[in-house]
Amino acid sequence: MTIKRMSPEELLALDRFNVDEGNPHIHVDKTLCARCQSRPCLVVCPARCYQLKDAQVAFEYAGCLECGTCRVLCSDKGVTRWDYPRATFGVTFRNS
Amino acid sequence: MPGIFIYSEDPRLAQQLLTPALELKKDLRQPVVALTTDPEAASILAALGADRVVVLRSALTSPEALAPAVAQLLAKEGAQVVLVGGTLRGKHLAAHAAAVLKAGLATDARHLALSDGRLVARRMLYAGLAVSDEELTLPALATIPPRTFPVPTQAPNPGVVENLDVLGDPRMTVFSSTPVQGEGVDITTAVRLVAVGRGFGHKEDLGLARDLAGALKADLACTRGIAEDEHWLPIERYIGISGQTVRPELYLATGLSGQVQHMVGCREAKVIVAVNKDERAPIFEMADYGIVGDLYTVLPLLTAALNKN
Amino acid sequence: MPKLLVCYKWVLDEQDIKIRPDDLSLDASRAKGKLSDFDRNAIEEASLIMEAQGGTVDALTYGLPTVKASVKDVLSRGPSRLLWIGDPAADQADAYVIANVLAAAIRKAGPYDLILCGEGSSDLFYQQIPARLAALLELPCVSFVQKLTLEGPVLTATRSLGDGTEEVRVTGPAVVSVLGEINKPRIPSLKQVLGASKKPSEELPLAGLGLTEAELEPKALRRAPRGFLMNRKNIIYKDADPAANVGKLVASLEAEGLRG
Amino acid sequence: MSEEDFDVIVAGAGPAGSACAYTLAKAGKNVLLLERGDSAGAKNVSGGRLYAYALDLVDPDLRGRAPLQRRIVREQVMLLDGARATTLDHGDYGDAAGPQSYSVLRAPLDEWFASEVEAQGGTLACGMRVDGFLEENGRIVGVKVGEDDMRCGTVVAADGVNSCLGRQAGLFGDVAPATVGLGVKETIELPEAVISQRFGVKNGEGAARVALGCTDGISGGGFLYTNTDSVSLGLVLNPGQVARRGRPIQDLWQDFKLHPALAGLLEGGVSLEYGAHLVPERGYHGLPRNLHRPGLVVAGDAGQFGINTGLILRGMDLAMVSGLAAARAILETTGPDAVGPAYLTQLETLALLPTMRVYAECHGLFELSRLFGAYPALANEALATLFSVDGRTPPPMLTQLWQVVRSHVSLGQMLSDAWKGFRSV
Repeated sequence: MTIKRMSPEELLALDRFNVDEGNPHIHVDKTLCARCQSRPCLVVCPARCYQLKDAQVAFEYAGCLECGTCRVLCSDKGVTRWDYPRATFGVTFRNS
Repeated sequence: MPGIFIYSEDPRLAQQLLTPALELKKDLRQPVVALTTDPEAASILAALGADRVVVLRSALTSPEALAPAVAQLLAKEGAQVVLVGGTLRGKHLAAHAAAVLKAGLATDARHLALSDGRLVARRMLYAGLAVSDEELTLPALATIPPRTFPVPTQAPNPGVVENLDVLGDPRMTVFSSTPVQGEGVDITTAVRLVAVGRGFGHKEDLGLARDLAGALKADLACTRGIAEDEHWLPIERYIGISGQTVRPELYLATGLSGQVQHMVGCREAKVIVAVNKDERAPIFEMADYGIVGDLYTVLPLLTAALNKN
Repeated sequence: MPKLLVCYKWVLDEQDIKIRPDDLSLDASRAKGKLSDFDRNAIEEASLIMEAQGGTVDALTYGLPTVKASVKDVLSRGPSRLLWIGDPAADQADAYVIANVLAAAIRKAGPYDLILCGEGSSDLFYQQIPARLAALLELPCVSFVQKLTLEGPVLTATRSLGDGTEEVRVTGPAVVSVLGEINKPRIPSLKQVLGASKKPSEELPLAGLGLTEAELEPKALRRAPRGFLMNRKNIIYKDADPAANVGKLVASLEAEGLRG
Repeated sequence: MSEEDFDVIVAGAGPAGSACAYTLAKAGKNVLLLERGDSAGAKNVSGGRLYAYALDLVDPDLRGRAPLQRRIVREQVMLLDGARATTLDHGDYGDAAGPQSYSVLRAPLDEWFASEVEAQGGTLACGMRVDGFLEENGRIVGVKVGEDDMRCGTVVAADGVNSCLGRQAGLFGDVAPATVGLGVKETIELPEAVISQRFGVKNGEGAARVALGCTDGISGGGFLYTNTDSVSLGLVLNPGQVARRGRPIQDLWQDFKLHPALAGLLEGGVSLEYGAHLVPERGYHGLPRNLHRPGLVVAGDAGQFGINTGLILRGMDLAMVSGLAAARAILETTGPDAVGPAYLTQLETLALLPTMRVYAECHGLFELSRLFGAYPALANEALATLFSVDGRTPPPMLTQLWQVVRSHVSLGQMLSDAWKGFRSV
């Protein structure tokens, strides 16, 4: 065991999540995202919740670390709603 | 008279219990006594090596109703080791008997041995995350999951069969029972399995998994959620800590994340394959091969590819 | 109006337990406590009965002295009173000892019309306490219940037993063990959490339960557990083109002799 | 007007919320502390250093009971470039009677602090997200949590840097990209004795390290704090520049983590957790114009109280002081309308705003892009040149150095940076 390069998935697998299935806390408007040129979300999201699939921005809230960076940086305001997850859901940090 | 006692309401499981019982007999040098309610099962158990078979004759024959009478009998006979078939009914009976005998009980024991006059039973903790050996002072009980041991071969000298009239506990009335709508499939013997989980949005979508199973000549299995919450598949197909345990050559898991409670039931499969859209789903850590992708896209492609040629 | 009791266990959260890869021993040093999964269902079921029919729900637990930390969580889920027994030796207790302690506490605090338990605990999953309790208290036990109706003293239940279901009836008092599918446990609301702090909770000292030394001596000694690690190939295909992934997987299956 | 359920409701059980609720509860107020995580600290990530004066200011008894990791006795600065590193190490090897700071982990720290609030008679409710406010005649008179309404005299919004509540109350708009840093962090487990040995400290004592030149030229830096039996290792980066650079933040992060100069410190470590958080770092000029309205005050990260001088990052201490200021304002005034102005006065009295004014221009340093690339590289190359001996006749030392400098920056750039840097501090 030692320190090694880890994929985003491996990094997130270190954390505990209680996903609020069917109840996303972030809403993304795909039509606005389709028009967006800069797409900062693809690189700034530390959980890589935003990924390019078929030239479209695909969003998955399950591994969200609730930092808010996507909302703050979103250039075309495709992030139409950003809440904290409902109480008791989302990430739980034990050692940070 | 002290002895090694076995009981299961499931005749097949009762026969399997003889294997560890006969093994323990070598160390303990006590007779193996089988308890049953079924005279037919009794003669088979006697032929397979039980030194004595006691046929319990009672108007009420469910393990729950028999539990007090069995407990009394075990106490009277001075049973030293009691092995009970690990069905839910069997666990109910075993726990009741353990309380009456003031004895320890290892539920879901997967390995048994005697050491320094104690019964050592291996069982899982933390939903399968770990295993631990428990040392039980005698008298001790254990429940054994189905198919943990094989049925022993015929013994040279069949044991004796005797009858005993007992009183069943009448306090709980069973006024209706619905057996699982069996399809005649025993997935525990399946060589290949396609397992489905909550990644399937609708019952109709399971057709994708059925098609794939067809192409692989596999049977369909599922998670607890699909069987017990959605009732999309019968409970006999549910793999997991309180469901079936399987050891197929191929276990293809799709639309399930790989919770340890499920994986406990399939982790002895020879090859595990995962199809899941979430790259960080724990199933990929437990898989030999995997595809990261939407099952609705991947499954039809995979079925088609397998059907080609 | 029914007087209900629900037994629960405060366990280490298995998600926080790590396996040390060098010797497969378990590292629970960073693990927090939680209410055992199926006990949430038992508490919910008892609370639903009380909310529909009136009466009271006592919650009872036996554990390490730290079990006191569970009081707020449990009471916010509905029970009207909480009784806890703290014992520094509780982490060594087996089902024999746990059942003896709970039965003694029930004799002291009871009688109850109905005693509910979860099917088994998330940590040891003994699945023994309900039937043991019933035997010790000389009550009927209805195990593995997925549906429950209480009308006066008459309890009607659907049991789910793996090979089928059955509908049963007993006249209380009785012990019932519930399955996870019996209900969906609530997420306590603010008012429920605030209400919890006004509800009574008290420690039942172990010494006051009249248990003999023998009754507190475990029959089963747990040797140090070892983690179960899967060793798999972990060959994951994640090409952007699904067809490419499928092609590679089919080739792998072929290589394993698992095709056709 | 219906009866109040509580004198004060505090949203968020971080350092600001708990400092506020603790002070109020200790003074006999009926206070409700709400936390959206399963336990206090469950949603929180920070680099991990607490300046102890803030805890002492709230109550001098607290420090002895707090789950502090190690007292920081060594301050280190690393300048990184490629595989090179230059490390500056400062320590006071005397009896260190000066101001103290400690490494902390938020889950244990915040959970402990919230339990101290309960011990003072405050009410803590975890697993509660405040969804909105109750308003009457333009005045905030309580909060909505799920289906439940809860009334009170004053609401303290200590709900973190994203402050959904402050925005909902109309006090300020969303966080501007230029005012925050994006922090990512891993907590890496190592045996206590190993950490003490590698960092040359006794058990109970620890090191804090900042690193420059590890950000691919992006404004920001790395940090490392030694905890009792883990280290907190992370990066804080300007998110806008990350976006423009186009390299995923995880890649930048993993590059830093795997820098050869850190390998010996981390060898054998096990990653325990990965977290990310926004950090208010614009300082005084980043403060929202409005921090209160009748019935509501905003404290902690929600009020954007943060200082980043490049060498030190302050957030938790300012959060505690602002929470204390809010509590004192509530205690010394009657009627909710007076609380807000009294809060601002307390922020002055408790030296929070004056401190932030002193560092107000510090953020200018972050506009010196060469600070994050060229200058760390220059320092490393200069030292490498001075230390390298190959047996040939070297050019005069000053000539050598001048060549190194000129290869990284022009004289004009240096003068301009020096002037900007001077103005910033």
